[in-house]
Amino acid sequence: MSNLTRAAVLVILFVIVAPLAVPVMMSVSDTPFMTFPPQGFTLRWYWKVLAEPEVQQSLWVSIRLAAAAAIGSLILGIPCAIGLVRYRVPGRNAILGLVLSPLIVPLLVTGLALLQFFSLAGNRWTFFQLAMGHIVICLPYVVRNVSNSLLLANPDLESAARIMGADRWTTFRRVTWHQIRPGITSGAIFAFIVSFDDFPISMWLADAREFPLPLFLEVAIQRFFDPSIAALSTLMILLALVMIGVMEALLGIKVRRFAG
Amino acid sequence: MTIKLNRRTFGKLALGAGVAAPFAFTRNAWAQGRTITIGIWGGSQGEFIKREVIPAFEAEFGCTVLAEEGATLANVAKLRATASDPRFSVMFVDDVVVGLCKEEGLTEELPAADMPALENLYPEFLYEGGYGTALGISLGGVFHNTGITPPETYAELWDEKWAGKIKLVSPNNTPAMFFLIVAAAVKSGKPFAEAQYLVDDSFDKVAELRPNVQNVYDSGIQASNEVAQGQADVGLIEYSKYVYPYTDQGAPVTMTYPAEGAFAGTNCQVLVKNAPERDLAVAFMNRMLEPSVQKPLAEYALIAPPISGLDLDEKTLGYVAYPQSEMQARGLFTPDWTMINAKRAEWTERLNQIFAA
Amino acid sequence: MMSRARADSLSGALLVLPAIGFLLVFFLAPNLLLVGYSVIARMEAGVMQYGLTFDNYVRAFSVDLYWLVLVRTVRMGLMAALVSAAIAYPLAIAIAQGGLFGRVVTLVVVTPLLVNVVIRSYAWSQLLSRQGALNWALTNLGIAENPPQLLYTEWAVLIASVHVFLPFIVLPLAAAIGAIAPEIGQAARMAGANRVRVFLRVILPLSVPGLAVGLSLVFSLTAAAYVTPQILGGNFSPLIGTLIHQQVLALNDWPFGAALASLLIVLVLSINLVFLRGAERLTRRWTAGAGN
Amino acid sequence: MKTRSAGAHLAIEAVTKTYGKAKALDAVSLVIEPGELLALLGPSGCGKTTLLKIIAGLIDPDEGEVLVDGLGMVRLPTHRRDMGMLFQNYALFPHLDVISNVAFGLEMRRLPRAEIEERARRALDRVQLSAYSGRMPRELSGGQQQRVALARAIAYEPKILLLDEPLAALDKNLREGMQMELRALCKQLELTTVLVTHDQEEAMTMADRIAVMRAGRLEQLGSARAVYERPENRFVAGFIGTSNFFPFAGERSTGALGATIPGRTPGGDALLAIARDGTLPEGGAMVAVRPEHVALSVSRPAAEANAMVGRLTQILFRGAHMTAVLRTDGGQEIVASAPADALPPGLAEGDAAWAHWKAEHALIIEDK
Repeated sequence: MSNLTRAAVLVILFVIVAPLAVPVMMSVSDTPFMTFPPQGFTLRWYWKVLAEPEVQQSLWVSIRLAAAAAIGSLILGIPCAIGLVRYRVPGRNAILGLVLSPLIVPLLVTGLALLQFFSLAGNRWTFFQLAMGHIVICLPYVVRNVSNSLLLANPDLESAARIMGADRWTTFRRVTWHQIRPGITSGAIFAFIVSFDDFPISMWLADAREFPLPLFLEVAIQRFFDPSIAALSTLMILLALVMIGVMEALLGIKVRRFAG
Repeated sequence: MTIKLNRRTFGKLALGAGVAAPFAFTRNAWAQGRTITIGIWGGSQGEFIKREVIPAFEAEFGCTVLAEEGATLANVAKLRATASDPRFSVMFVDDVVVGLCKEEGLTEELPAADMPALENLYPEFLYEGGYGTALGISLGGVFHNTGITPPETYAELWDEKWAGKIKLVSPNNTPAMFFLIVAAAVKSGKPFAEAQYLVDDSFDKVAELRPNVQNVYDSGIQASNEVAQGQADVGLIEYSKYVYPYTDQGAPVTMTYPAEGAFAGTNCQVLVKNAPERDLAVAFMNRMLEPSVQKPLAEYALIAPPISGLDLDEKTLGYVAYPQSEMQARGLFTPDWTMINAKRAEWTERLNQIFAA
Repeated sequence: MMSRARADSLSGALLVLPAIGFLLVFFLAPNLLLVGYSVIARMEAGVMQYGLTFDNYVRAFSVDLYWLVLVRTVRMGLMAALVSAAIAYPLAIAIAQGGLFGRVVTLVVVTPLLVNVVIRSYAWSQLLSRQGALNWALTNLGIAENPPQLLYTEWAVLIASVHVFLPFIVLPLAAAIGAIAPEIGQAARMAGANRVRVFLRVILPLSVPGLAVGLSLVFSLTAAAYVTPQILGGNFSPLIGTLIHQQVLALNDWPFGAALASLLIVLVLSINLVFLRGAERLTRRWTAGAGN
Repeated sequence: MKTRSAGAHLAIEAVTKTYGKAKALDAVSLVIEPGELLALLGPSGCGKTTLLKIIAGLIDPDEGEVLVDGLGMVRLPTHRRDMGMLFQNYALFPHLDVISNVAFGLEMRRLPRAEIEERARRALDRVQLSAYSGRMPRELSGGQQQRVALARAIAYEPKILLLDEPLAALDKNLREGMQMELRALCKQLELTTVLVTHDQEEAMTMADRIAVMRAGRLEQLGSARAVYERPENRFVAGFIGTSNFFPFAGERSTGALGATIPGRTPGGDALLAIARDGTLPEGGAMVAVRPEHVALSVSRPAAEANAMVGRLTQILFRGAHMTAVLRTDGGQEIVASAPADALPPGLAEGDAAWAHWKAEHALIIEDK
């Protein structure tokens, strides 16, 4: 890589990070409204935000929802990936297309479609609706991650286990499972993050009782007059950095699968 | 646990609850464990209801009140979507749609007998023959950064010295209708009452304002925050309830009411037709009108109460038009909502064509 | 007795069935229903009328507003895709070269993706506003006096879209570039190509599959965005998503909202098809059957 | 139009390259004459590929200079060095067809369109692939791909051709054919050629001279024959061909060049060997004997100076010749190889036998 390329890369990296630093700076401003550059220094906005019951409630909703979406998409996604990679399934390409299409169809539209669908079906259980919507958008990530690790795993190991007398289930439990565990871990992490950050699906399906954090944030930036929204943003950015650290530690460079 | 009561007994109990001491816990055991969902607004008003009114009501009745925040039109949309199987019991909406909701059969008449607090309500704030009551009246006008000289007339705002310095309310919000009336009034030179029927022919005037508009905002609070920061000089048109609480906290933003006149922004409550837990819903609506709620609500959110006989503190009186005589003295204008509701979708599209195309 | 192959495809089918069933019910059916709704109902003076109709589409194309917003949506998506591609190449090359630097680049590029979209848009709004950090810096560094405001313009939406969707093009590109054997570039240099020509003649054409995936992802995500245009566009330059939201939640015109949503689906799918098929045609001769 | 006459003179002067603490190249110097084909031979990690890439400009040396016809190369970027190169994995441009691959270097030189076409066709002719000009690389076999790569490398008539294990990916039969073809072409074009290989047979088949490398240093430089017959140390003797090694203790100085030196093995056997320069090396000394110089007999041979008795542990049939392993009582293993009919008839595994060889075939070398 030439020095010119390297310099260009460094500039771009700075531009990527810089905007995220702005709310961090504004969050400590000791003024009752937001201003740049910040004036004075205080941490009180952090305490104010953390004590906010609505923040706590929304965070709890989002955590429950992300856990449900991750578990649900694993339950559906792992067998699906195994079936697609290790078995001769009729219409394999069509199935793969269906599984990946929630990534292509605009989420906004899928959310609206689900809202209409559930109201026609007379379903009123909001958490269920949100969870189903989130599983739809998390499933492609799980299937793709698990498929990738299945493709990388050596199928001869499974044959060896079968020859030595293991039945299909035992083979899965003792051999396949260990080989695809990295794929399952990364799939679960991505599913959790995708659900935790989702706005366009939740926007249509949420209600007062189940009001996920991203929606609350959107209301909050329109409602909070003081730097407490900047404090909340800073906390969210820190959370993202922690997640990146965890992902890097667990998965290394496989982070690229997220978008690849 | 749910204790079933028949209608007649519950009415008396609810009435009892209204006049009894606020913490008559056992008296309201009939509501124990029940849940109602209400639609409310954002802002200080919503904040106060969420923080103060609902917890006290829940404690007293042993029930749960879920408050879902949303703008008037979104709240009406939710009512329509759930009309066959209502989810909401009480909905807070602007006066603009009370008649609409009645016509569409989304709401039902308030049971006056079960709502003793109606007694103190100024009669003009009981709508559509009992299909809704006001909860608070704020003033519709222009908000501006305290560092600038505010416009004396609306007409001034078309001057090019305001280029890029105005924030305009989104057609998703009711005050956008006030703005259309202002534009018609500025074009025709007629008072609001006549100008409102000339809006159809005034969109050229609306379009002329475009160079002066910095953006079209959805949230009055965010817009006044940005005006306080100096991002823009003025915002039009917004309810004072979204601005004054921050003026009061020392933010450099306040309201002004140009010479053409001020608008009445009336927030109302309606009872949803076939509401779940109707008895509890009525009790809640009654509670909203009680002086014990109205006085602190007015003083917190800086809106005028729709009921008589309150002694508001000095500071609040500086921000609101109260009592009724003061409202009349200020000549607050309330548009012909029936006409506007019929036109609203069309006007929204035309506003979008000017500002969003 | 069942043949081994049939037993195999049966077990396979049983394994994929739950996921397929789930998606048919909770994804395909609702979307088809929505598209169908746009041609069986219309709003007339606030009252829903049922019956086969194309009025919603006639309205979408005859009122200049919707047409203009559709065009803007396409334009914004294409611009975001192209700008991202230009920025993505140096990053992808750095990542493909690996090492500590490549790892750091990957992490930094992915960071915005993990910061919630609302927070990100909010951060940009604080950076780009008239009294924001960018103008403050420009003024105080003496670069510009009274710089113009970027917030509430299409530029703000474009900048923020590129910022967040960048990883969706950088990572496929890095994968494509990383798959090019280093000897290919060395061979080009030995044959007399300087860095620029190595890039233009070798790296660029060989990265086309990754580029196509990246372009279509960035386009689709930008065109379907709601939050970023809403917060940063100031309603001056709404994309189609904003109008869908307004039709459904503010104006209660479900059939028309469904029609706009259907148009968005068609738009995104057809652009995806153009990008991916185009790349496939370009590369068919040298990728078809590769790996045999 | 005549092809370029002679290749360039290539000199490598004290080239050093370190990676962290490891010295990949330690002050290596070499001169390659115009038109000469030199093989860099050594085990993996010996620095031969690093040296080739430094010549190519793909790696910058820490110190030292590369001179082409007396002109310093180190500061010149790769694309201006005017060299050709073949890679182990062919490195054809997968998105270009055969003729465009071959034309690439000509296009980079901004030649007129007609000349590019003309010269690309001629280069393709040279490797006998004219019929394939419209094919894509993936449609060709490995051997064909490498010939396209060769055409690509010679089409713009470079002064120097660099070959980085070019035949390692081909199977044995094809490889042997290509070795001869490649050598013939280099000679015909009078190209100065540097071949990197870890395959001693390939080096011996193709190269005029072989540079044996170990751990970043040049161990020995000479013709294939010289390196094979007169290895300077145990490493070279062992890496090129196989050898029997005997520890050796003998008189430290015994006169004339090439004289035989009497000595003994630690086991006590008497041993006569020759020293290149008449003296024993400074460090430890070994005696190396090629297996093809060891003969077997049932009884003690009269004429031979060096003879050891033992039992045959293995007899292997290898087609053209047989290999036998003999183990002495002292535990020394001696490998002998000979045409099948040269073995004494009736010898079987487990039999006692004598191994013997002439003194002039026992070479005293440095033990390192």
